Amino acid sequence: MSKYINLSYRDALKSAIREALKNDERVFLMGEDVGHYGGAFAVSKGLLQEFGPERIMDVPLSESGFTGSGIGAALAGMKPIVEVMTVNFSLLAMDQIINNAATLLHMSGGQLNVPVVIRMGCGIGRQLAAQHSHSWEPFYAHVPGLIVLSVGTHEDARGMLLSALESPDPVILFEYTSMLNLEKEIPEDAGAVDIRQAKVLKQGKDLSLITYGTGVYKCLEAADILAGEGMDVEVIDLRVLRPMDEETFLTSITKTHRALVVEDAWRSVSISSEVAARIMEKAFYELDAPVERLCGVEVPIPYPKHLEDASVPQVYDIVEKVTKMLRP
Amino acid sequence: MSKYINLSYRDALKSAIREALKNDERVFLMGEDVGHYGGAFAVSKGLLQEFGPERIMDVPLSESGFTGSGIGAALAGMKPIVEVMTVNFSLLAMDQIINNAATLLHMSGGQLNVPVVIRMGCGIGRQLAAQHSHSWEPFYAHVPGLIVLSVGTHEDARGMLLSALESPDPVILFEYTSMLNLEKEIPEDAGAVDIRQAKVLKQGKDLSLITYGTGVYKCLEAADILAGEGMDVEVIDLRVLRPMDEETFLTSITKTHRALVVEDAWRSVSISSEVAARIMEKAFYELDAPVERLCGVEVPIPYPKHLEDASVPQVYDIVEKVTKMLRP
Amino acid sequence: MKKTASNKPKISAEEGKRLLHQMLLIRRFEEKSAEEYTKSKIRGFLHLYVGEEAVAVGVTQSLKEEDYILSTYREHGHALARGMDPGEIMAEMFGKLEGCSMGRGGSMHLFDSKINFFGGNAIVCGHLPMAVGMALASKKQGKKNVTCCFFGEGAAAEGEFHESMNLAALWNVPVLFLCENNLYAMGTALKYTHSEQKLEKKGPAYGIETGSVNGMDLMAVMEASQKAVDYIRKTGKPYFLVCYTYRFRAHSMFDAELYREKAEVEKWKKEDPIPKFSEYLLKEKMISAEEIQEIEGKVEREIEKAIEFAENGTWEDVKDLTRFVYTESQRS
Amino acid sequence: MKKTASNKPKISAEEGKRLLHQMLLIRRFEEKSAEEYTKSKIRGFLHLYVGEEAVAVGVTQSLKEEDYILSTYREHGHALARGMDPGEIMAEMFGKLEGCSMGRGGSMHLFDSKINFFGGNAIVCGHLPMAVGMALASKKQGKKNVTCCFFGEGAAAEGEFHESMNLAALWNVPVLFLCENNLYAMGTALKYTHSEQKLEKKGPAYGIETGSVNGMDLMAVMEASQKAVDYIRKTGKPYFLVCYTYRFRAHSMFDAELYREKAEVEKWKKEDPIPKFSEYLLKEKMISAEEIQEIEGKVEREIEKAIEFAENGTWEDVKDLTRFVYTESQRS
Ligand SMILES: Cc1ncc(C[n+]2csc(CCOP(=O)(O)OP(=O)(O)O)c2C)c(N)n1
Ligand SMILES: Cc1ncc(C[n+]2csc(CCOP(=O)(O)OP(=O)(O)O)c2C)c(N)n1
Ligand SMILES: [Mg+2]
Ligand SMILES: [Mg+2]
Repeated sequence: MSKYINLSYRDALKSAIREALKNDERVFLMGEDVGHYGGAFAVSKGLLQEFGPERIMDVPLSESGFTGSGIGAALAGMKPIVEVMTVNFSLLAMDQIINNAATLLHMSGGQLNVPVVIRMGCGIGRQLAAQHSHSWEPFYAHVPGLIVLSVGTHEDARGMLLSALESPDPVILFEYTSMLNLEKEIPEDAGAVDIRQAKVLKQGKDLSLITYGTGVYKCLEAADILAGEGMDVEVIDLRVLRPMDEETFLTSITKTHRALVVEDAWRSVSISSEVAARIMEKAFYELDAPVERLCGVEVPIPYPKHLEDASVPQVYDIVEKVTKMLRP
Repeated sequence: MSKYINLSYRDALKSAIREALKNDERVFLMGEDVGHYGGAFAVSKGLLQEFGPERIMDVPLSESGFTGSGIGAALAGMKPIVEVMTVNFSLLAMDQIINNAATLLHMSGGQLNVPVVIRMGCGIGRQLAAQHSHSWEPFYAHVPGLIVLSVGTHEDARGMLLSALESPDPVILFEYTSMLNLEKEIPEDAGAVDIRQAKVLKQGKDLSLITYGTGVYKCLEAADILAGEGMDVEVIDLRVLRPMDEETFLTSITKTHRALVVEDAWRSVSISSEVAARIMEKAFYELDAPVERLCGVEVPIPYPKHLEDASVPQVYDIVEKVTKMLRP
Repeated sequence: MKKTASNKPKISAEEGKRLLHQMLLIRRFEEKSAEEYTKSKIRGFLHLYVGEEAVAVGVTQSLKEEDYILSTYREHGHALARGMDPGEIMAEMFGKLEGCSMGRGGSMHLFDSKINFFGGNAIVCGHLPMAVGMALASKKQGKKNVTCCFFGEGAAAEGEFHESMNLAALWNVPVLFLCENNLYAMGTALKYTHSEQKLEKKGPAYGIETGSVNGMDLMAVMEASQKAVDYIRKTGKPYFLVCYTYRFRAHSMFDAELYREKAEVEKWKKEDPIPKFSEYLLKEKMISAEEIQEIEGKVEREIEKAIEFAENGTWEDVKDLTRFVYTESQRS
Repeated sequence: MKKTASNKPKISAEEGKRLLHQMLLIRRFEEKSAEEYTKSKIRGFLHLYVGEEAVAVGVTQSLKEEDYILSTYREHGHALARGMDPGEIMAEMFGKLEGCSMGRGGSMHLFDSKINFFGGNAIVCGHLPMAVGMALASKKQGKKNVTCCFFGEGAAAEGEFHESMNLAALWNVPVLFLCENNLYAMGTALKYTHSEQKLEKKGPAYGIETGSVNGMDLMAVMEASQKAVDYIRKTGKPYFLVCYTYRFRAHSMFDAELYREKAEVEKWKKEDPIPKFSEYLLKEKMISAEEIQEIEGKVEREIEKAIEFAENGTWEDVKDLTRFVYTESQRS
């Protein structure tokens, strides 16, 4: 049986990058301030000193240029880890990610693989206001050709990057900056993880709480509180936002017959819309009540704490909503 | 009673631009090749000669730069119509559209209006392959602060731009290049149209066909064929993809109790997901069967005609699907 | 500001005092902000301007009320030099409704349209295209105002810099591209950001009139920016001005400053524009030591007032969260 | 290609014939493509290279098998000069499974990894960052190959040009930025695209070694590109080469050519690189009129064969539509 260690989300991410750099000399990390600064969020702190500037490349502010370079390097046999500091800046690189990385394999008739991994800080929670706080997983989850992963737990912070680097196809990895300092126990020997399936993190029979990203620990906490009140909910971490694993949540619903989808992203045209639509199509007759959604409020995120908090579902919102759904 | 005239979709668009330029000297058109070339799709042909280079501005290839300039000009009191040749290139301008245009009003505490109108050619149908054929309405429909309009009919080709220019907030206008040569009758005095509501284009009682863009005429045609077989479907053009008018389709469903959503865009995290999710939430108990979706196949659009055709729902697919839903 | 024959600015004692006051106001305001940050009154990202005051103060001297200003997330200095109310800025950073952006924006998003201050933009280089567009609007409207756009040397590596320079020059619009070259973009030194580190070599690639100046020297900045603005007003064309400067503090409050030596910072502190300018005024007998103390005192009171104003501000009601996503009369 | 002392290429008769053959093959291939377009065998966008042949042929002479090439949507010439099979290109444009990209790409998306030809990229300037990345990979892998990236002068206005030039120079990677300045970007003339129309002034802004050459003169292009490639191989650094050229035909088959005078086109046709080079060969007695006819005949047969190959090709089964969205062994 494996021992458990206490690790911050940041350290889990970092240990994965270190391991990847050690294991495969084709791997290198490139991004703004990943080197001398130590990473905007200190994820890569010390790696420049350990691996040198060829493996840990500071790049100028030029998201399209360096992301595209990562794609080109991948085409030519390298395994780049591109860090786009946060998803907010990734719009500048979106053309490269979608029109090139996601498209080249199909458009070339199967000739060109783009094994690039693009990491992005994501989400709300640090009072960084409207240009630095977004949850834009839905943009990327819309795009065929991409594998889109959401790092909602410490196990995945440790393992998803390692698995992503095994993929011959481009992977987008969303890391949540609000969770960086959060510590959790994970098995000492934790490593690569499955990156095809969602995961039931808590079994339950009354309702399926389907979520991802920062929603995961919030939902687990809510589930605990609800359990105290006699409500037994199942918690599912979607993990793979594209291609979405629907089996896991559809199966869950055949047991619970009710579902609530929780996410920080804006409500319209979101991951939760997709989950609801699939349940509609494939498990309609299993449902005892409509699937509901708790999403980010549709507003550019404001700066003050109380408004920021009000912009995304909180634990008490989830508890309240589930309670209403189960005990109307 | 007004007379009807026959007009191509292209001419309808063009006449609106002309009228806007004539009515308001703050209006100007800027975009790649809108002037000397006559517009990539000949929509603005002749306008340079009529209005001169100050009103019809050819710009260099620099999507972010000129779209951002349009936003700046709007901030400073102008009413720019920015043409991004096609939505495929709009990824390069997405940072400007989302982080600036959609955000400034809220982020400045209500101080800064951005009355810019951004037109984009959109969609499949000309065998332009994987970097020129996309239907990316879902990206923009996700973003609060934007008004997102889909020009699915000739009346809207004539009227939506005029209404959009009245908006104090940024408007994205999707025009469908495959429809440019299509002629239809519209009232001679057609002008500005409502840009807040969806529209029931054909009444029916058996099923609601909910669609937008190139789906509109396809669904109307399918509805005709279905009528011949005794199936009476209602056709709804969503028109306003954001903020979405759900009243119209929810009302429809209280009558038909069944719905199929049709769109060219990729299926996952799409407009149809959102429609299905809203019906789930707000009309679940009205449904006699699950809402279904016919969407674009999740693939970068391939070049050959037969594969391109197979990438999006065609009239016969709609007919077949509805028939299956109504006569299982 | 009067000009001598040599085009050198010659200032009166009164102007000298006003300028010193502005620089000191910015300096003390920033120091106070850092303090309030450690007290958690201010949160999020806080980027201080300490060390760069001569640029904001120098450049704004050449601007008129009707001119537009756009800046970055490191914009307190520009806002103050422009004349934004310190209380409204502090309230903004406290997240209060009385802040210049209703508290919605915080430190990175100061807006005040009544003084033509258009942010407070936190996507690096994202405001350059807008600046060009605003200048284009001025041209179309026959206005004679200038658009002044501040940005860092890091921003100049972004594609939007290239596109904006080209568009402004193609269209001949009155915009001042004001590059604050403080040698670092976060922790990335100039040499890792630009293959050609002499940024003033970039202007000619667009046929844009270009200048550079020691940004630690207030009088030099005033002279260079006045020259730039005069050129823009006369020709209607853009101008690219590079100010060499240095930030004494960390990039933001999150920054551990691993990327530069303390000694380098200390060396630059010897160029501190404030003592430098004070000494000049003293030497020229335009000011006395007591008068400097008086100014310090005045600044202290202004900042106290600002804090008080911010403290007394109100929190926006949560139910107003979605106000201004769309214009009120238009959509809910 | 041998060099004289003056570094001028000196070619043998045999080489001369091979070069003429290449240019003629491109010319006739393009003419045939236009014909097939009017017959609706080819659809979508078709961008012809007629008039610019000396650039593709001249530049590829200096490249080795292991070098990488990236190009635009106007890439038939580059593909042919590189040695891509004309039949596979034609089949691609016919949309057949036997096409170089399995018919998925059409005219704008020719790919052939076995000859290191990486597109066929239709987002203007979108391939420049990739080219830099491929060169970066070569450097990291200790390979000695060069990445040659063709693009138009219109592309150079995009932000990605700026970012790519800067990155390549910062990283010292072996990439040849090959700008085909044909004076128009679709219908937008150079003067509306660039504030500084002398594009070779843009290289120095990045500290990149830069050259320009008459792109209608095959021998001059060969010389200039050989010099560029030699420099890159020797130093590992990027090079920016601007070829002045002209397209004789419309931008694409949709283009009504409203933006330029017929007379201008006629004037440029006098610079046609093919007769110019033929005359040179004739004058130098490296070829005879009959031999030219023989080459024409050979080209005709090659093109007939290409058409036949394309005609006989098969349509991909619709059920395979989603193949290669993800790698087969990975996902369905
Ligand atoms: C597009 C984008 N990329 C990255 C960031 C993160 N970031 C914020 S400031 C900064 C450095 C900018 O440096 P510079 O332009 O020199 O301005 P300075 O901070 O030195 O005043 C970076 C990388 C951002 N805000 N926007
Ligand atoms: C990003 C982007 N914007 C616009 C277009 C449409 N477009 C295709 S080719 C072209 C002109 C490009 O001109 P240039 O780079 O000079 O190359 P040329 O066609 O002259 O060879 C334009 C505007 C595009 N394909 N991609
Ligand atoms: Mg800087
Ligand atoms: Mg060109």
